Amino acid sequence: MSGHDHDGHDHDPHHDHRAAKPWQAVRTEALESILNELGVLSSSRVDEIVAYYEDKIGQKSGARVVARAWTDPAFKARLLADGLSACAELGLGGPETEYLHVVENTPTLHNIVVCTLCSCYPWTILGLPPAWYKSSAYRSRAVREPRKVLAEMGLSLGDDVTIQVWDSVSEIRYLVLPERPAGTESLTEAELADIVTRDAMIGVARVQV
Amino acid sequence: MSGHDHDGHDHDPHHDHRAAKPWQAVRTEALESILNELGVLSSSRVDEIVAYYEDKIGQKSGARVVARAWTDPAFKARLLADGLSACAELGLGGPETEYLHVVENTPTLHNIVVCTLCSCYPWTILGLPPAWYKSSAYRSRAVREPRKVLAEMGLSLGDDVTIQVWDSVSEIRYLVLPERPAGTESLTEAELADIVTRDAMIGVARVQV
Amino acid sequence: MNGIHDMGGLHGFGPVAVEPNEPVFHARWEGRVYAITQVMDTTGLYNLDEHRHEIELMDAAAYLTDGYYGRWLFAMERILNRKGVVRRAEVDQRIAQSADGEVAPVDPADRGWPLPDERRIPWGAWRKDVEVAPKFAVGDRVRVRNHQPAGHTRLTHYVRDKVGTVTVVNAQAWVYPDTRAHNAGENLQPVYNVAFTSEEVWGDAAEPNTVVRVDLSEDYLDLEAAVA
Amino acid sequence: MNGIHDMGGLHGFGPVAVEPNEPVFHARWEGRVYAITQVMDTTGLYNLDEHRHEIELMDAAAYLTDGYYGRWLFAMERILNRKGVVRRAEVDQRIAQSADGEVAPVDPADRGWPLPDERRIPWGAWRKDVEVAPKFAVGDRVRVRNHQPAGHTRLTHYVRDKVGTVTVVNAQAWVYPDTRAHNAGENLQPVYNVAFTSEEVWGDAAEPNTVVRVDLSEDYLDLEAAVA
Repeated sequence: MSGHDHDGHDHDPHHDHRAAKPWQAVRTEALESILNELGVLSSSRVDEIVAYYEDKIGQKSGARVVARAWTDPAFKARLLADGLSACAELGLGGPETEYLHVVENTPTLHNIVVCTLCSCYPWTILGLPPAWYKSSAYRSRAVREPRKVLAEMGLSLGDDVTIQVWDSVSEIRYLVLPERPAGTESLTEAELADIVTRDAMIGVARVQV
Repeated sequence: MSGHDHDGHDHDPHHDHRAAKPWQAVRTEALESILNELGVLSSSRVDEIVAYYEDKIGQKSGARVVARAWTDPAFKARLLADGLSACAELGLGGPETEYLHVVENTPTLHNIVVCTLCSCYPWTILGLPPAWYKSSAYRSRAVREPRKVLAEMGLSLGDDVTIQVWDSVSEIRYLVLPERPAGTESLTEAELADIVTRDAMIGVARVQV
Repeated sequence: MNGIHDMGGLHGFGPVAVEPNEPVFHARWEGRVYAITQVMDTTGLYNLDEHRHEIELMDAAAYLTDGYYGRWLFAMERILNRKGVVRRAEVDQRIAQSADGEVAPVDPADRGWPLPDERRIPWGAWRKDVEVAPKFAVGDRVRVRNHQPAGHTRLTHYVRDKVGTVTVVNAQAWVYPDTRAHNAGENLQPVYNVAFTSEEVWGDAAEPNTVVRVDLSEDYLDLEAAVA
Repeated sequence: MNGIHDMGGLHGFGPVAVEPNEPVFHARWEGRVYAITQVMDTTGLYNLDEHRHEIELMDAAAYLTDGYYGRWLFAMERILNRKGVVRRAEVDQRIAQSADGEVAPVDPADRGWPLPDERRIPWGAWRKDVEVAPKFAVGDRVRVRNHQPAGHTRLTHYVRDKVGTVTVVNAQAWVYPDTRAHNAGENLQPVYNVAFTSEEVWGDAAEPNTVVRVDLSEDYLDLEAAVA
């Protein structure tokens, strides 16, 4: 029945692991070729989208938003009031983000984002989510024991810090506005953007200088 | 990742299905041989237990209990009051049944037994459970939609019949005392025992003449 | 539906494994599946909730082992087959023919493509040209309905029957996933962010000083006590 | 623990498949695993709740695909390994040696067997020599605690926080599975059968005129309203 490993069991020693192409690859190739042939899509458009997400879109967009919010109080106010409109000022927007709430961390309030049902994520602003965000472990645990999960991921918060877990199961997407670290007063907006990480904008890390 | 089939997908066409002994068989043989060597068990005792459950124990024990209850009102009263003591009168008893509640079907009340957590079952009285009783489908559905499950299994009950689902997740085991069918007045206790089925004593069927 | 995809609060999946320097896609096929789905979003063939519900219908063990984009592929194949756009047997045949090096074109006739304009359905969830009037206000105490449909829902199981406080009213016209997934109506309505204490949701397993905030369609909620 | 084993109410597993003329065991190894476990029950090495909890710790996909007796085998191997009775490496070695036809005996020294009498633990759950005084009476309305331990429990998730009526008081001294599974005390207590309406448990998915009756340890329950 089972060829997957767990707990070190080599359940099926006769399973042939030699260079088999995964079924997903085999079926994807066939499906794409038929869709291309029928004109449902063009493979060159698929190429473009892959390249766009591999090379263009990523956490840097979110980092620009955060750095601007740190340096421009009026922008920050607009961002917290209507995330997507404010992002549009920076030329950001696109699929899987119909509405964006930006939630602000403070010394006493820490925000963290998850989607327990399927891994919803603000692609437009942060790129595609990392594997851990999509993992069963994160999806199951982040809502029940965020403090423990954060500690395991390297962010230990005292019990005096309230943790808010945003389970983004509807079409509203969330971006965490991390705290600006001390000692960054002299950095430019571009330099600030360089230190803002994806993990800080999901809420599983602080921004470090 | 996956060698199991679902929905007709042949996910891993390179998976070698040729006469591989399942990992369970391989590991069981090795484990038993070591346990036997260490004197934790003797394989001849294991042989005896297997034979006992394959040949001796089964639904016939439960059927004897039901037939006696149908023909002996005093026994029935004792059975409903203390199932295991009454069964002991017939020489029945053994592992996995520390306590037995017998629950009686009537024209307006139908009982059905499940264990949603692991498939607990009165082995002593009914033998080992059928695969369907242990299936994810039965365990998940019997508590939520017993009426639909029963109908699919061939027992359609009107909405005027109350269904009681016994989820036997503790150490109390349940045996359903089915209704004695009409037209069996002339049958002997032994003849009655012959028509009582395991499924009727789990509560997913009626006894048919 | 109640299923393995509704993972909030489950135990047993171990620590969160972080992969350093992770690529955007771990294999070529992952990127293709992602991008093909992006194109599908624009065809009008199916909507977001159909996509999600089809994933929920996967065999539970396959859901856990086939990978994130493997789930997407599974759903896409099933939907395209059901809608007669690309049939499963055609994919199987293409695979067999590719292995033999002799690929015959599929017959474009007699299939669910091209799709007439009037049958195209929108992918996304916000209908900007419609206004809705919210039933609940910030501060209202609401109880989540014990709503357990066999079909699609975005009501996470762990807040069912729990009481929380409305903290954000998203007063836009959002489609109701439970009906839209089955093409049974958009039922446009507000979506509320509701705050639940960890104790309310997780009982004796609650972490201290923790709040769970969940976005919930209006039809998932009943008023428990209006804001004073 | 919250896991796939706690299946009550899940969707997605399809119809109940009945196998006609089913054998008691479907393969030789199934019978061996069953019978070996029966012998283990008498050794004092581990108890029923340890056995069950070890199964719950399986990888969820493996739980669904390895089969009923495959789960038992998994649990037995893990427990025997942890208790130093038969080590995993020894089983692996025996498998390799059997394939080569040259089986070397294991060294009986330095292992958790034989087990001294004072370390033997009882398998079953009813302690007949102890009396307990029940807190609740037939007719009492009780609310199930929102109890979600990471470890073992026999509290099914679907009745947590629900209110039902005590219908049977099993006033014997039963071990409390949540602590016994971890060898953290037997905590002897009554077990109650509690009746819940289908509406209380399944909300809008409830079937008419249906009652769910669940056996629950006293520590799972709080009094909601005493019988008049």
